[in-house]
Amino acid sequence: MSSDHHDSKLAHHFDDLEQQFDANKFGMWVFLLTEILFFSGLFVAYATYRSNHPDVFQYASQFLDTNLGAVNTAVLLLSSFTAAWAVRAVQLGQKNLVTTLLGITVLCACGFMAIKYMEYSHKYHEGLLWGNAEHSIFKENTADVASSVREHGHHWGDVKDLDPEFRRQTGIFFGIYFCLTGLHGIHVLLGIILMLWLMRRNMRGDFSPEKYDAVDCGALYWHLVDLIWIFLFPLLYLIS
Amino acid sequence: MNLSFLPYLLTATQQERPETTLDGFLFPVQGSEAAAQHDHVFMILMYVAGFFFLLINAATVYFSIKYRKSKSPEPPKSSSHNNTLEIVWTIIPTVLVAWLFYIGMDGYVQRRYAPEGSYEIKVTGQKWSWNFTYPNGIQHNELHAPMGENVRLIMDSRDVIHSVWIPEFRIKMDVVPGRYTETWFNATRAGEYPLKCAEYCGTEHSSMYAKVVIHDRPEFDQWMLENGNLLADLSPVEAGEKLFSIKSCVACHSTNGTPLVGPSMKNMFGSERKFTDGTTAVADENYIRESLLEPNAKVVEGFAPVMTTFQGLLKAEEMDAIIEYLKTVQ
Amino acid sequence: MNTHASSVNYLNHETGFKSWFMTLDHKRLGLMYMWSTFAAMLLGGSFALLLRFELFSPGKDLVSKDVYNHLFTLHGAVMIFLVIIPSIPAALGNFVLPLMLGAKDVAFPKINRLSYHLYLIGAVLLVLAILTGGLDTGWTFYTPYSTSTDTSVVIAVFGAFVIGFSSIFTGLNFIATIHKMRPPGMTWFKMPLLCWALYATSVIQILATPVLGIALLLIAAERIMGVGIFDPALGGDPVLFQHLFWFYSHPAVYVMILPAMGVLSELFSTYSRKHIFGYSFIAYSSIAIAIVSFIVWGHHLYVSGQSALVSIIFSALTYTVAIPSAIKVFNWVATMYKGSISFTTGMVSAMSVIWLFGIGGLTGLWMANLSTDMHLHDTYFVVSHFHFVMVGSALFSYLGGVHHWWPKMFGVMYDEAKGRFWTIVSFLGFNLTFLPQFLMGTRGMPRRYFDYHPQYEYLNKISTIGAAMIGLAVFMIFWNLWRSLKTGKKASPNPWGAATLEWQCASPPTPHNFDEAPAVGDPYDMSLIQFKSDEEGYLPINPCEHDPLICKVESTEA
Amino acid sequence: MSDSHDHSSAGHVLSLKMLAGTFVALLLLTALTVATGKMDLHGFDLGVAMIIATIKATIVALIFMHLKWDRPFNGYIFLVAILFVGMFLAYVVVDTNTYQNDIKGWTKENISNSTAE
Repeated sequence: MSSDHHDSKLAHHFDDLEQQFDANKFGMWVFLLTEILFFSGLFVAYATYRSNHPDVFQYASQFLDTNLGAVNTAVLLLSSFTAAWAVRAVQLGQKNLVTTLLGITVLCACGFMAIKYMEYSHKYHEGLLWGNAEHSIFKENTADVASSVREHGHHWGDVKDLDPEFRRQTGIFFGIYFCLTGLHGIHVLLGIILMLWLMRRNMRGDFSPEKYDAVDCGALYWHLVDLIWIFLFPLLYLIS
Repeated sequence: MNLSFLPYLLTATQQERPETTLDGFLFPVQGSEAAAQHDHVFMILMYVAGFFFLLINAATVYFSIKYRKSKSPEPPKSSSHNNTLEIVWTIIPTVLVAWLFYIGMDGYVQRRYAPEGSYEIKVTGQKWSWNFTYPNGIQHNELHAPMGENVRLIMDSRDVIHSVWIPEFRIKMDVVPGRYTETWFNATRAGEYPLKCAEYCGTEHSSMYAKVVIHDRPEFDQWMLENGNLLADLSPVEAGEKLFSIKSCVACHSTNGTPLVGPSMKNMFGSERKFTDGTTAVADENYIRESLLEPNAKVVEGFAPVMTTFQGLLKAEEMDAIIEYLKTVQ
Repeated sequence: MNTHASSVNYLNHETGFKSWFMTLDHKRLGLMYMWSTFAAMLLGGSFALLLRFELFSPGKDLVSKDVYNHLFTLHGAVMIFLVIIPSIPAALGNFVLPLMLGAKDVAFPKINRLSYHLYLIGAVLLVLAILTGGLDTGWTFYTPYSTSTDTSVVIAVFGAFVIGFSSIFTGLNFIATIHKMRPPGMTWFKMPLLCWALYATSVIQILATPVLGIALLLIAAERIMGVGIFDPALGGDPVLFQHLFWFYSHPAVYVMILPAMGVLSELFSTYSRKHIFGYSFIAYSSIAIAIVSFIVWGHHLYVSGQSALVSIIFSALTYTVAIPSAIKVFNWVATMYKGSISFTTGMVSAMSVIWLFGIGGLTGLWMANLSTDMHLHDTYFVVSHFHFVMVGSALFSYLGGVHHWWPKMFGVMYDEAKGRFWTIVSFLGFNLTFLPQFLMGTRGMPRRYFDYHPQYEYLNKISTIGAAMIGLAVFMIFWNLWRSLKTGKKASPNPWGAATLEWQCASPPTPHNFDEAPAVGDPYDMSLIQFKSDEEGYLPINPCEHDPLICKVESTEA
Repeated sequence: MSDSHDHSSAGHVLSLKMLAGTFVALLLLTALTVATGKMDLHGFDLGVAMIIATIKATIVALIFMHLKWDRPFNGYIFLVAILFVGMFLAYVVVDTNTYQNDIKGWTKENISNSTAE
């Protein structure tokens, strides 16, 4: 990169800051598009199984905790709010406020993951897993279900008399549930890293009201993670 | 070509593999009604594509000679666009492809689903053999069908995706585990044809074939009668030998000591078998039964766990007959 | 802008491994991509030769059945993921695109470097998969075979996943570059057609590749955890995987062919010394192909259990792709009309592609047709069809493009006679290899067969001899290029007389490409560029001398 | 240099009131979707849930993600993504629904029976 350039905020191949800001933001939107398409494969899988087995999805959804899902939605919305506020703050040059707001976003994200962890571990102990998992209570053949879950799992009684095909499809529901929320969870983890990086750069004084593309783009990513959850929540937790 | 040293040929000789017979330059003989339809569409495409191919390449060659640099050093002024021309060569292909799509679809609609009242044969694919179940419950590894009748194949797979292709009939359909797929034909010629697996399915993909035999109706009924009652008509050893062949065991297990995909059956009964997990056992009736039902529970040392179960494909008496036969392979 | 400016250029201004490996310069990254694709091409090509020698006669000649299955899988995976997809977009595109736009670099140089590093990581993972058990699923990874075989599928899948992201980032970069980095005065319709083609390609890369990513991740999830979405034993649906896979992989075919079409537009115009015919139709047809490519994937599933209704819809849509493709070909041929054609290696490659794409494209009519596909699906007919498109058209255009821009990349001229000769040999060898395969297909030989009946033997023998010819010719083409680096004559800034902007900078370019902003005009108006001498190449002429009328008009306006 | 002469969103600052209002609206919509999710809406459950989710998503995209004040092209990119996902979804769902009988027929004969024995 050219060190002799007069303005260190401007990369050598751009003409001015506006072109640079525009290009960065444009690139971010294109990246968000690829993220949406990335999730689309799982949404397609969800849609095909749900449209072919609506009864299974309705049945399986009752094993998910709607309250925890709703709390997580609220937590994620709060983090989105603080992320959007952080953009406003950086535009106004309120450096310390930016750090605080990004910090709250990270805390919310960690809270989201903590609740997610509670949900996952509960499912694991109850054997609410895809059909091939060792602990699953949705194995096609009831005789294959591990004795520990048969004896201690709370939901075993509800599912043990289901039709074998229904059991298999319930297992598929949980496969899709774990893939969708798992992939989303990975994005939340990446978001936490991103926000921490932005905090560090902010404290170092990298951002100013003239140049804050990184915060803006980081917030865009975070909003997309929120957007996907906005759809995941009713699709998985709210099937009545 | 002398290839007798190759193990694959041992399978081939044991099962006399029929091969496509050509009719002219392009195609196998037309063995079904669908074949004539396919060839008709194929040739229309050939004329259309051939015309455009020659047109484009003739123009390219002609221009490259006429306007080569030594002949045409300074390009004469010429137009770089012509909307009329562009519209013409947009519309002509559009009309043509619409027509080509239509004739293709027309044939497809007829060939995709069997007419009502077809003779139904159930096809099961598994690594790497075919099994055909006839309406009266007879199972065989050859596809026998009456000529001039609609025959519907209802197919599924026991492991991975396979594909039924009978080149003479110009039909192909994937055989997918966990569901039924179907195809059908109406054979117009008696004779023997190959059925090939067209979807890649592993090591023996290229030897996964079956013999298709088309008879006239009386001959077909006769064949049914002869093969319908193996266990009743033959001694257990003879019936076992026949079953060993028609259940495609021979595709993977020789009876002369040569190891194929699986170990040879020669001197197998009563011998001590060493398994991949280090254990050993003496091959008795129960061992053979287990190997048929749960083939990968004990895998003989030096072989891969690739055999698929015969659960549901063999009746208890049939298994007994095969065991009786294997006792004699010494 | 003169020849002695080339004393300091992007090749020699910094030296050492790190100056290349960690470079942010699009030209250096383009070159590294090019060398990588050449290396991968030799690897994938040797797999192909092994396959062809194995098929020289029926039965076992060289390798066992299992090794054969590994070889065709790896041939496909290496050639597609490591050679063709990055060939024109990443290698030529990186080098040429910013130059064509008169820009100093792509929009995001760091992402560009990341993209190359991801490509390398993916390549390493693929090699690792070969070393740790190989891969025998076919490059298509069809379930449930890919989830049940005991080869190194997980590592290979991660390799392809990482390479997919490399491809996404390249596409993202090019789209942003074309949108935001065009110089003042260059409107969309004053862009060279290669830029249009790369734009359309990038659109496909960013929209389709993520879906491959998720499909591959789900395969890994099936294998590691047994999730079962595609596993019929658990109630899953293997055809769903095919939908996900082909939603990417059919558009990916156009990632291979679209940029090749862009290169061809440049070649035909430059070497005919004539304005490209029907500029806007070629430009729009690129975009049309990109969009339509997304709604035709189902033609890979005609016989896989897809419903008849959906098959019919897909067949109709597939046929529409023929229209923009035909428009392009007609316009290229029309460009030659009344031109002044020189038979450089680039032009010979381009003319070969008219023949090869003619065959590859037109045989697509059989594959799109519901009636004929039922017989031809998964046979050697298909094998031959897609080799004509992906190798005959895409790779021949790539090599033509490499010859075309070689003087710009390295500032040297390659040996024209040798380049032309070996290109013709590879063209003949290609036809010898793949024409017989159409016959094998119609006569009844399925693809991915280790063994075949002796009746197909003579066709297979011709095919193998042709393959050996291609192997030799490609090797000699590389050798000729390599040799020119040491012995080639010095190249002028504009040896071919092209009017696109990259020929206005030095050969090889300086690190920042242009010392002064290049003059933007019609990229195909060659009337004001005339041949001066071998040393100086083509130079712009004073428009007043050329046509006094223009000057009169201008002076009165002033 | 750039696509049009519209202004980029650089420098557009959202008022805190608007951000907070958006946040509250999103929370209310979440409460609404939970409430309707617990009701029986006779087959319209999915539709209602999706409409509420789409409203929420639109609010996030327009306000939090600045699309309302941004260059329109960035919004088009977003719409293109939705369009392609929709197309992908439509084709696959139509196809799998159409061939579902082949799967259900097989399952009926092979799964429900064999384990019922």
